Amino acid sequence: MPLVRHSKAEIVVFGERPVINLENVAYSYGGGELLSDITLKLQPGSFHFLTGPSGSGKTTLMKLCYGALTATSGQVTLFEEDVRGMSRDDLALIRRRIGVVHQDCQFLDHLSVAENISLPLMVSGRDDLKQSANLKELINWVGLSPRAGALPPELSGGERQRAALARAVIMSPDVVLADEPTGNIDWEMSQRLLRLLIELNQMGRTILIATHDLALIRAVKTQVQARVLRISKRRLHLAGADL
Amino acid sequence: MPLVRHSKAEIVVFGERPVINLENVAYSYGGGELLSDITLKLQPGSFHFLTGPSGSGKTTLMKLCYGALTATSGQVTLFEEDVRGMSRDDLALIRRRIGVVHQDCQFLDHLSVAENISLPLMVSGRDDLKQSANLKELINWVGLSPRAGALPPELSGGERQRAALARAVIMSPDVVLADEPTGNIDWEMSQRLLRLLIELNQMGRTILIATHDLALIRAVKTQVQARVLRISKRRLHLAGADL
Amino acid sequence: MSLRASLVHFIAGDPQAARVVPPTGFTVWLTLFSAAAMAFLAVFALALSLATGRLAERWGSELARSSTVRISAPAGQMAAQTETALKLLKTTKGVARARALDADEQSALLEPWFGPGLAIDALPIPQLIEIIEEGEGFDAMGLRLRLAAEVPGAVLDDHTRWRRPLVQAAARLRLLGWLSLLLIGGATAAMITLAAKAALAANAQVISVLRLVGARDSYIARAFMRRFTWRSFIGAVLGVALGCGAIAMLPAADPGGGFLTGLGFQGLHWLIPLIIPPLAAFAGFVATRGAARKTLKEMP
Amino acid sequence: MSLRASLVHFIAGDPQAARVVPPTGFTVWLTLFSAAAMAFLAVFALALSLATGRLAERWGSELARSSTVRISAPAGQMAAQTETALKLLKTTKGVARARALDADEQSALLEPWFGPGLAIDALPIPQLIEIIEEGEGFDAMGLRLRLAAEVPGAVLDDHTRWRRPLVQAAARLRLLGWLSLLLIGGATAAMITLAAKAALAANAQVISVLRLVGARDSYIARAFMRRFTWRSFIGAVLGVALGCGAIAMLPAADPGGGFLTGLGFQGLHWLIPLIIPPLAAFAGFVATRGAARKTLKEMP
Ligand SMILES: Nc1ncnc2c1ncn2[C@@H]1O[C@H](COP(=O)(O)OP(=O)(O)OP(=O)(O)O)[C@@H](O)[C@H]1O
Ligand SMILES: Nc1ncnc2c1ncn2[C@@H]1O[C@H](COP(=O)(O)OP(=O)(O)OP(=O)(O)O)[C@@H](O)[C@H]1O
Ligand SMILES: [Mg+2]
Ligand SMILES: [Mg+2]
Repeated sequence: MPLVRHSKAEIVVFGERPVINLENVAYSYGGGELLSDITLKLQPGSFHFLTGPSGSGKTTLMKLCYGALTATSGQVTLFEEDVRGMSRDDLALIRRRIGVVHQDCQFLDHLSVAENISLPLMVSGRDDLKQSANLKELINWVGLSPRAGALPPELSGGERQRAALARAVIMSPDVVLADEPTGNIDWEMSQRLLRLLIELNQMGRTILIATHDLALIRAVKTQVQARVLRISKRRLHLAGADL
Repeated sequence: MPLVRHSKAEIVVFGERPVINLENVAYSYGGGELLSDITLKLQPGSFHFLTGPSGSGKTTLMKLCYGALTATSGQVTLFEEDVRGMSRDDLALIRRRIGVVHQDCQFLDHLSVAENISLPLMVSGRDDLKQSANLKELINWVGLSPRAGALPPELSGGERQRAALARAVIMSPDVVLADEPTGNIDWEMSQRLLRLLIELNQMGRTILIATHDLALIRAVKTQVQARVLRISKRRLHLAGADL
Repeated sequence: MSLRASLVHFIAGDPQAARVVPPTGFTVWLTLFSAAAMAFLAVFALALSLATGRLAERWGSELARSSTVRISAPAGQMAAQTETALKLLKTTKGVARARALDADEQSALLEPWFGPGLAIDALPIPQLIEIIEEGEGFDAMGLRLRLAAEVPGAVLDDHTRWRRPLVQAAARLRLLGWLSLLLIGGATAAMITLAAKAALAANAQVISVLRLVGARDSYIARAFMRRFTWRSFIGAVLGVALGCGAIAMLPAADPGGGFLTGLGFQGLHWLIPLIIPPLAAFAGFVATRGAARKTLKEMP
Repeated sequence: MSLRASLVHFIAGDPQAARVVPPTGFTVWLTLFSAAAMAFLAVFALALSLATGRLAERWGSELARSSTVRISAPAGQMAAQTETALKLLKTTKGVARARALDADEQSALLEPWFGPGLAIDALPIPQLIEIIEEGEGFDAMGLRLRLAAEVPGAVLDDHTRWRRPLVQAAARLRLLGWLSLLLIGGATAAMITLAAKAALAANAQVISVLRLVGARDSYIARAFMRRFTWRSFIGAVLGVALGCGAIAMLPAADPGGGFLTGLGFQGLHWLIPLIIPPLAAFAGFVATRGAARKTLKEMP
């Protein structure tokens, strides 16, 4: 895939129908602009990393990508629909196609880990038998089999992040957005989780991971064609080969 | 300081009056034992890292060290007082001498970041002028000056961890226990935070940091005499020179 | 969704949705308690309204019965004038019956003043005619004029000036009863709304998790509504049971005690409190629905 | 800490502590609303109790006034027997005053039956003596025996059998008023407790943060108590103001209307509702203190 780096720090990946498309987007929480003039096209099947110093706006950009925040200016389209025109119900349907791992993983604290992981199935009414076999396999893959019946407040920090990742991919969504999914996880386990995401990517899913862990990025780059984006000074840049 | 490694995987650091002392401690959340036969003596002025795979019990061990959990068996003494005999009020006084960074940083969401950081002062009635100069300096050091007036829910993940660390050290406590304090923080900033802890350590404070970030441990080891403990198979081991 | 559609969906709907809301918490007890307390009070207000209704009727009819025509005439003309007056009354609109009291009844009325041994025939006492009204009652002014023309010795004592304030007082008591029922209903709705909002605010995390995994707002709202409707219903059932029990334990109606002891329900009226729980459930449903929609709209 | 010590600490204490508890939330409104609603009801229950107190007094005295001695005697002995009876009554314990009715009064009493033009002297009607009782009243049995011995034509009509149930009914109404006051107080305490527990549960994170930084449990509890006491007080002030306003708007006491229209406060009684807000604040204080201690003890 050819790649062009514009002078205005826009990253454009040529190809048909980006699943997530931000055009000249700016965002501010009320004070000064946090993000300015961001253009980002996520083609189906692409794999991106998002880095930048703490507080630069990685989480904010991810929230723009699944409609949790609405751009102050510019246009955001998800699956070719403009976010501005969407009703809450449209947005709910879109969310079923995007798996999200939040930086602070939140769960329904009164349901077991397994139930939490299968929550997307429950909510969309696809809570069937075939899925339950997948569920078991997935829980095993993220190493939570011994804790499947526990309640989320009884999990360790790393276990929470693994459960959140499992919940994000259970529906095999078109896009996976993961915000620091390995912040509390040891090296071996994070390699294992990445292999899951790489596998999904090879099945054609689009992946975007925000992280500050450069070793992780380096490890993935040997296995898959991943691009690294960097936020600095309110703009989005394509990081060079120095990574 | 001479160091002896017992056959039973006890780590004993010789010297007078350990500030935190666990002897033959076991802990279980109700099921099987999670930690068995742990002996840990933290001498004043020592610097320790605690590592181990996700779910091995690092957070649990830390909670034993500041009295948030009570050992299933064995003895825990904090500042030469047995935790078992302590009233809630005694424990509150002990907590003022131990600065804790939780893995999931929690704040009072209705108070500003600066107020949250100075909460230990407020609670112990030491909210005076001299402290407020220190407060400003500290907030500046952890890079939160521009966000000092914000509310905690408006912080980014990394900003939360920095605020939690600032809150833990504001009282210049005898002991600092930090659980994954850099999980969401970029490399430069985490070096900066570590320098703060190293400085405290050089003033005679005792530091214990749980982390899975081996690069971090390596970086510190060049600057200060730090020991690395590792939990594996329910026991505490002194990690070898391989780190 | 329209109220009707959402009611249908709610009753038919998917019980799994309710599971995603945490089952416990003190808002449960608050809702239950408020619903129970309010239902308890509602039972009493209802009893008060019904009792005053009966009281107003009784007072009205008792006083109506004491309307009288008094005929004072020389002994010879007494019978004739009484006859004329009775005939005249029979053709008067608003008079159900008119009846001359016999000697025994008249002496019974006078007994407190003269003692039991009164020889009524020896006294020049007037003849009393008792009038029982019907409907709106008679036109006192018109009747007086006709009596003056045809029965010179007749005086009409229609007691209107005595009856009016008493019946007014009973009506006011009944109004007070209905008003307090309205107040209680309003307070219940307000409390359930507040409890629902407290629950929704306390479950902000639940809501954000559900939204993250693609739940529609109607799904989330329904889960809360189900819980609160059910709680209001259960609470109201408890309150009505306690209230009816308390009323049943009040001393039975007692002619001497008058108003208060007649406070209980009578006969089929015992069935009326049964409508309170469904009403409370409906109030809970509507209140929670409003609260949930508002909260969900406001949450980012 | 003892209740007294914690009250003192609470009133003197450090206002900063209150800041650490989030100021808003629907439990605020719930507490305010419950306190206001309950205070409103309490004002009415208080008015009911006071009014029935007055009513019981009035019924008691009105009925006592209508105790009579009726003397039927030959015309010649009438005056003498009346005189004897009056003397005898004067020496009877429990009789405050006894007075023979004069001719005008007697004919006024008989007017409903005979018409206004009654020539009382022409009739052999008995003399009536009105007795006003004092204290416990007189011993009817003893008085009857003495009258029988000394005044052969006297009949005592002491109305005890009429008075008793009415006075009982009034007393029962008053009891109902006080009981409902108690019930309202209990319900208020229960609601505030539940609201406080809901608030504590919703603020589990606040509590765990405060503990982490070394706050004592008494410090945490005080912060919650301050808020809830204050809210209960404000709510009760609102409720009392509304309740008194509503009572002031009731129609004034009206002799025809009897019981209901006398429901308002009279004179200094208007000051009594002022004790409700401090009481509510105290209830809020105690309820929150209990809830906070229990919750804090149970939290890990
Ligand atoms: N709701 C909010 N209101 C106001 N400011 C906010 C809000 N959320 C985030 N911010 C601010 O916006 C900036 C960017 O936040 P964001 O969470 O996007 O950073 P980040 O790149 O994810 O950082 P980190 O690596 O620390 O997670 C931060 O300075 C943060 O304080
Ligand atoms: N409250 C609890 N009840 C039951 N089990 C618990 C509870 N808290 C933790 N556990 C379990 O105990 C084990 C150790 O948890 P702990 O949080 O100490 O791990 P950790 O070493 O800190 O892991 P991580 O690196 O992922 O944070 C985990 O398997 C966890 O699921
Ligand atoms: Mg972030
Ligand atoms: Mg941990």
